[in-house]
Amino acid sequence: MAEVTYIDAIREAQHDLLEKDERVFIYGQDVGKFGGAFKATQGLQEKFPGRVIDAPISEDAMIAMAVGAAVEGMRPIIEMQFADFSSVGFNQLVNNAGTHFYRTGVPVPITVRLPSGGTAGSGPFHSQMMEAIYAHYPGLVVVTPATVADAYAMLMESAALDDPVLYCEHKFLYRWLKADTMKGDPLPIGQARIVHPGKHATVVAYSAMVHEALRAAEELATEGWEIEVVDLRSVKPLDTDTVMASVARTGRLLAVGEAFPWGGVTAEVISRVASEGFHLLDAPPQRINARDTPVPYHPNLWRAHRPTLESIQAAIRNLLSL
Amino acid sequence: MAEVTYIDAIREAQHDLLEKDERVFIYGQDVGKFGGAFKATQGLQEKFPGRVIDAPISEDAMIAMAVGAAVEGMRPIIEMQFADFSSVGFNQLVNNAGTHFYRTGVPVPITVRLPSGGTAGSGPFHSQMMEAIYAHYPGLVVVTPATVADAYAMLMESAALDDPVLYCEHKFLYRWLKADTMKGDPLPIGQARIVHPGKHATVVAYSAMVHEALRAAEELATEGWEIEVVDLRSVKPLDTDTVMASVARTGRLLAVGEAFPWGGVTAEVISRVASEGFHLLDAPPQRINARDTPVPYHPNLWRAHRPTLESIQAAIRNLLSL
Amino acid sequence: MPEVETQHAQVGAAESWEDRVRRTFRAMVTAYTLESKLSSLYKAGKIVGGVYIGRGQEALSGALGACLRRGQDIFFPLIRDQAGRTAFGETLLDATRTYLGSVLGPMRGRDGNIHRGRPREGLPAMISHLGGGVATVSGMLMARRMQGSLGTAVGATCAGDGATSTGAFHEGLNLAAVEHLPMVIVIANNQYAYSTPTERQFACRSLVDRAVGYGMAGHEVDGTDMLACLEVLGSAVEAARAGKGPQMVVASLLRLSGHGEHDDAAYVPESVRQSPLGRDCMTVAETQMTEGGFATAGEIAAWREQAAEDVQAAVATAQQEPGPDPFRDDWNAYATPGFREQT
Amino acid sequence: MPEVETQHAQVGAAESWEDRVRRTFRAMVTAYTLESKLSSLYKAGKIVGGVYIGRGQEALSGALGACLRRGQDIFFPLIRDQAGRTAFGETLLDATRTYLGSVLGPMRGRDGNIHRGRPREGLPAMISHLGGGVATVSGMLMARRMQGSLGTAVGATCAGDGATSTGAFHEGLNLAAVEHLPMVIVIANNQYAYSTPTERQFACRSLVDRAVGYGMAGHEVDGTDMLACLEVLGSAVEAARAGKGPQMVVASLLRLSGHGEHDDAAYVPESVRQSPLGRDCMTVAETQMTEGGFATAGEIAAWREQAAEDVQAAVATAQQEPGPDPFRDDWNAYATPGFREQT
Ligand SMILES: Cc1ncc(C[n+]2csc(CCOP(=O)(O)OP(=O)(O)O)c2C)c(N)n1
Ligand SMILES: Cc1ncc(C[n+]2csc(CCOP(=O)(O)OP(=O)(O)O)c2C)c(N)n1
Ligand SMILES: [Mg+2]
Ligand SMILES: [Mg+2]
Repeated sequence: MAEVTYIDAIREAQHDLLEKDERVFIYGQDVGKFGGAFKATQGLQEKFPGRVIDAPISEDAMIAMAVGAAVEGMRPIIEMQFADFSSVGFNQLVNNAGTHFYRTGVPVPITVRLPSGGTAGSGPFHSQMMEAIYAHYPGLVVVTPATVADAYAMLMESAALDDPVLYCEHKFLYRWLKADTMKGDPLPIGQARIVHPGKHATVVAYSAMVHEALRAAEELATEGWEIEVVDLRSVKPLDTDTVMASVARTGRLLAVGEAFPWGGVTAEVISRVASEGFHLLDAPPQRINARDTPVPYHPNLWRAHRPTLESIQAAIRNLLSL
Repeated sequence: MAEVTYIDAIREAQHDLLEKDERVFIYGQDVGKFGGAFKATQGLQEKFPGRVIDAPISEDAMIAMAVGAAVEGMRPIIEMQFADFSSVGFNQLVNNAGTHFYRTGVPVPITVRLPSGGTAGSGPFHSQMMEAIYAHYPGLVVVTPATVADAYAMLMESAALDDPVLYCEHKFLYRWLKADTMKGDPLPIGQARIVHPGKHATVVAYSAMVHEALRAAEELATEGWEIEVVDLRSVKPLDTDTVMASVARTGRLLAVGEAFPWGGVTAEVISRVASEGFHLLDAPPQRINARDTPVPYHPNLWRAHRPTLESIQAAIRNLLSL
Repeated sequence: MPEVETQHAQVGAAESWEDRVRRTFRAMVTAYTLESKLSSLYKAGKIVGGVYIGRGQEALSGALGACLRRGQDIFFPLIRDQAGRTAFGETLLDATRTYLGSVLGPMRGRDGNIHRGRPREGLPAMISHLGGGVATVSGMLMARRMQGSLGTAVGATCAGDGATSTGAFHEGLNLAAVEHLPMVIVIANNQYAYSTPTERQFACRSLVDRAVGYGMAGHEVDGTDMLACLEVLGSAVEAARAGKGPQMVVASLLRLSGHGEHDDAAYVPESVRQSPLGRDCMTVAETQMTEGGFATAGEIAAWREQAAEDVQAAVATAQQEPGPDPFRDDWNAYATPGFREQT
Repeated sequence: MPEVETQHAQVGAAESWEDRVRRTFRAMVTAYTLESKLSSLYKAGKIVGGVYIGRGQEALSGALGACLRRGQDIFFPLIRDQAGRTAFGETLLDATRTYLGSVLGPMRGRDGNIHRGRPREGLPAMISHLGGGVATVSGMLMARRMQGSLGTAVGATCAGDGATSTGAFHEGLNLAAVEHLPMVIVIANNQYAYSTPTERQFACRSLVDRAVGYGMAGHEVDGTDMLACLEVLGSAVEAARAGKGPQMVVASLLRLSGHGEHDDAAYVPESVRQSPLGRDCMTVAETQMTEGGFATAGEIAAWREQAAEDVQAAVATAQQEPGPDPFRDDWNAYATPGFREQT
């Protein structure tokens, strides 16, 4: 069986959406003939003429345009060239797309693809994780697929939802992550998945960190530790129930995120578990994030900036000792 | 003795800064002859010609301009007409100002004033609390003065810091909050203050919510409950030590914020206490935030959207019962 | 109350010049009457938040609304476009209900004042952040073009002199031009953005000089002159309809009120008020109506009376209606079932 | 290694036309040499992230840098401005250290490639988000004006055709115009933004048509012609120096490389490559040097050799230097002591 990568799944989902739903179109810089900076739209303009459209370098207008198109019944998929550049579309995302349904009763089903996260050498402006920023605002859905199958299924579902979705795809996974098929057994957006069962501690992760957490769990398994790894899949809505049920089994929680440490997904996860599942905890819930500096360029620094197999493992060991 | 309001203190601090430090200038829409939408710069242009400058409606350029001016040794104070409009200056704030010192070693001492928070009838785009958004990013200082004296002292200190500061001033407090003097006994930015001592529970609040928390504490005092209220004062850096010391005394924690519920200050506070002070807690830490919708226009909805005396009181009672 | 008489153009129905002039003027009168009432209500503490009126801009805005066809065209109004809204066919009730916070209004008390619309009926609801309207309308038009339903529809949107400084406005104009969309972008240069005079806002001779830089046609008009506005906007709308791409229209006039009703606009010097920019378009239009034989003084008086009655009725209705009830509001920002935060 | 020979203009020192032409050409040669080397290093896997070069834009960029005076003027370069950096006086070591991640470079391994500068020496370090440079330089100039130290300093910044679509660029141009700042804004219309051709980026005849809309002077130049660039940029810089406000210069040329060295630019049609836009400014300049009597073929060959030596030395030095050590880095984004998060 042929291997498919995470980016293949993203491309394929867009292909299938264009094929199945005539309301879908794609808008973004260089998405047309060129097929996008990461080739996520390769070949699509040729196959679906007029529906894969090159945008000027105008992120604010791109989002506003998508909101307008959605009002008129379309389901735009907007590609940001890098998640980092959505900062200039931030206002339209949080204040126009995010408020539209609540204010007017008219939903705006737009999907904004955010190529997120670091790869060595990408530096401060091509490496950011922006999920926490968007999840803070009402009205936005924020998903963070970690597997090839989720990359496919969650993009399909994102475009089908009536709400604006920030689809945070991790650049590190694009070509590194491979699977036999992109058709997994899908869960709906809003449900987390236990990707590694265990009973000694729960590690909650999302996006690329799921794989680091899994590796840590596997290594610790050789020492007899059974670590349960939960892949959040979407950070808003956040599936508190699955996390809580896991902590109920393990009594210990580590939340792992690749974003900056102040606030964000790990704070939200710990805060929920501490508030609503305090009695389930046998030890202080822990978290590990990237460092509180811009994402550094040099691979030496970059590797030490984000959580790694080693630092996650150390954090789990510490958690088990508490 | 004449009464001074919170907005008086903000105006006075700007006056004193202009007077004492020739590197300070003010830039913002309508800040000149008009004195600003909230009169925070009234009379300053006349007194300090050439140093209080009207800006075009270009928030992105206003922040970039400030970064440039700071590189050249100035200490700009930028007034956003409303915090909400900083969303269009977001990119320059987080990606230029926030990264500048780390990347280049050159500090950019800029102070950005964000008239924040709700008043009845202000609606979704003139009511936002944006502290969590900025605190998430490295390199930015985020302060949230709750008293007249802090409004003065923290603005003075903000302008003196070498880092970019988001000075979140609460519009509800502008004319409502009065004091005999604006010269209090100042604490440095980064230190929280215990504004009401107690032993049964700790309520951590900031900005306008400090006053709601205080009223709740005072009402509960009539029933014999001694509630300790901590005013964070700055949310980044966040004074974990003071919060932890308080929780060590009370064993119970409620974090109160006026921002949207996902993430944010309350999540960060609870997360830190749960991680580092788990053993201090006698009950699950609780939090209360605004609701997860845009800030509604109608006073009926607005009052039910944010935490109030009543909902905070109820949350404290609940906490005491856990 | 009886539904207010429809004042907007019918799709398909040809309209004579005289009819359009009359319709514009009546919309101006209605808007003027409504806004005077809203201002009083605000000053009496009956409206919270703020009231933003279009005094001095009734001719420009009304003429634009009158050139558009409800049910086909798109109108993205800004804060001084009551006359345009009325001419486009927005009901007075939509306005009064939104200002007074009626739960029965289009915004259900969730948003207020000029932040209202009916997006699915070609009338998007603005957010406060200036400049984004152009791109939003562009998206609406592009959607229709993809759907094959664009026909001869036109999208129109307004901006003030101040809004032209926003990055959003620039990006939108450029996008509209690149897509060659049937749009009319009206810039009301009313000399001030809040208190800020134009010389602190831009340095070009006229904002119309920006049109060439986007590759779009530019038009200038005296915004105090109703007939001139109708002519210039009429031909701009027709040019857009005819496939000539986005049209920029820059009108000169003066805001004859404060920025909002809380503001006395003391910063506007007497010399500016007395200049030709300060002419009241309502007076100019009234003269044009009678001298041009579009209406007699008697007809105008009757229209005024009708407007007063309609406004009175719309205010009374909205005032009797309930505001939103926080216990019944679903507090749900999500269209997808089950996505609401349980807070 | 010996410090590279200074190639920039001295403040105050009058420079002959011939000297400036020679200095420009030498900077072009140096930049060309450096960038060829960087490209090889990237392809050999010795540079991570990416390499972005200015092939085809050496004349434009070099001419701009040569018209500025280090120690007085401000130069905010963009991604294709190696020649301008060199002409302005940035050392080769700053470039190689940043690309190779040396901890001794100006960015200390924290940022890379073209994201480098020495802000306090008039050379700000770009962020990736396009368009913000104009406003940043405006702030620098306004600061000096307030400090009374502006003198005859000029600020220059560059943008590509694509960057002109950003809201940030618009806001910056407008701000600079309102403040009447001594600025030169150079737009390198190299026909593509990454893969996007200009017809998907703007709809005006020429981007210079935007100047009038900001109330600034506009200039056009053939960006493949070094002498023309020097003339047009020279007079733009002088006009800005003389207090005539911001000057926009639009150059036409073609990017003679991929967007980055990972990109083969297969989307550029042969017809465009063969058009006058596709002329190689290096070849044109060499002819101009010899035919205009600015240099002999021998001198040029010597300069090339010198450039090769200098580049080799700068690369070798940077390669021998340590990268940043995560255990020694202070991981501190705050200048204020004690504000670092303890994570
Ligand atoms: C991005 C942004 N910044 C600031 C504001 C605050 N604001 C509201 S209206 C206004 C002035 C608008 O002036 P103009 O565009 O000329 O319109 P006018 O009020 O004159 O009709 C300002 C600054 C805003 N709404 N949006
Ligand atoms: C706001 C923003 N959006 C997207 C990008 C990604 N990006 C980097 S360079 C580039 C193309 C720039 O084209 P142009 O301005 O013409 O410069 P050129 O590369 O042709 O020199 C794009 C889209 C960016 N840097 N900033
Ligand atoms: Mg105006
Ligand atoms: Mg280009």
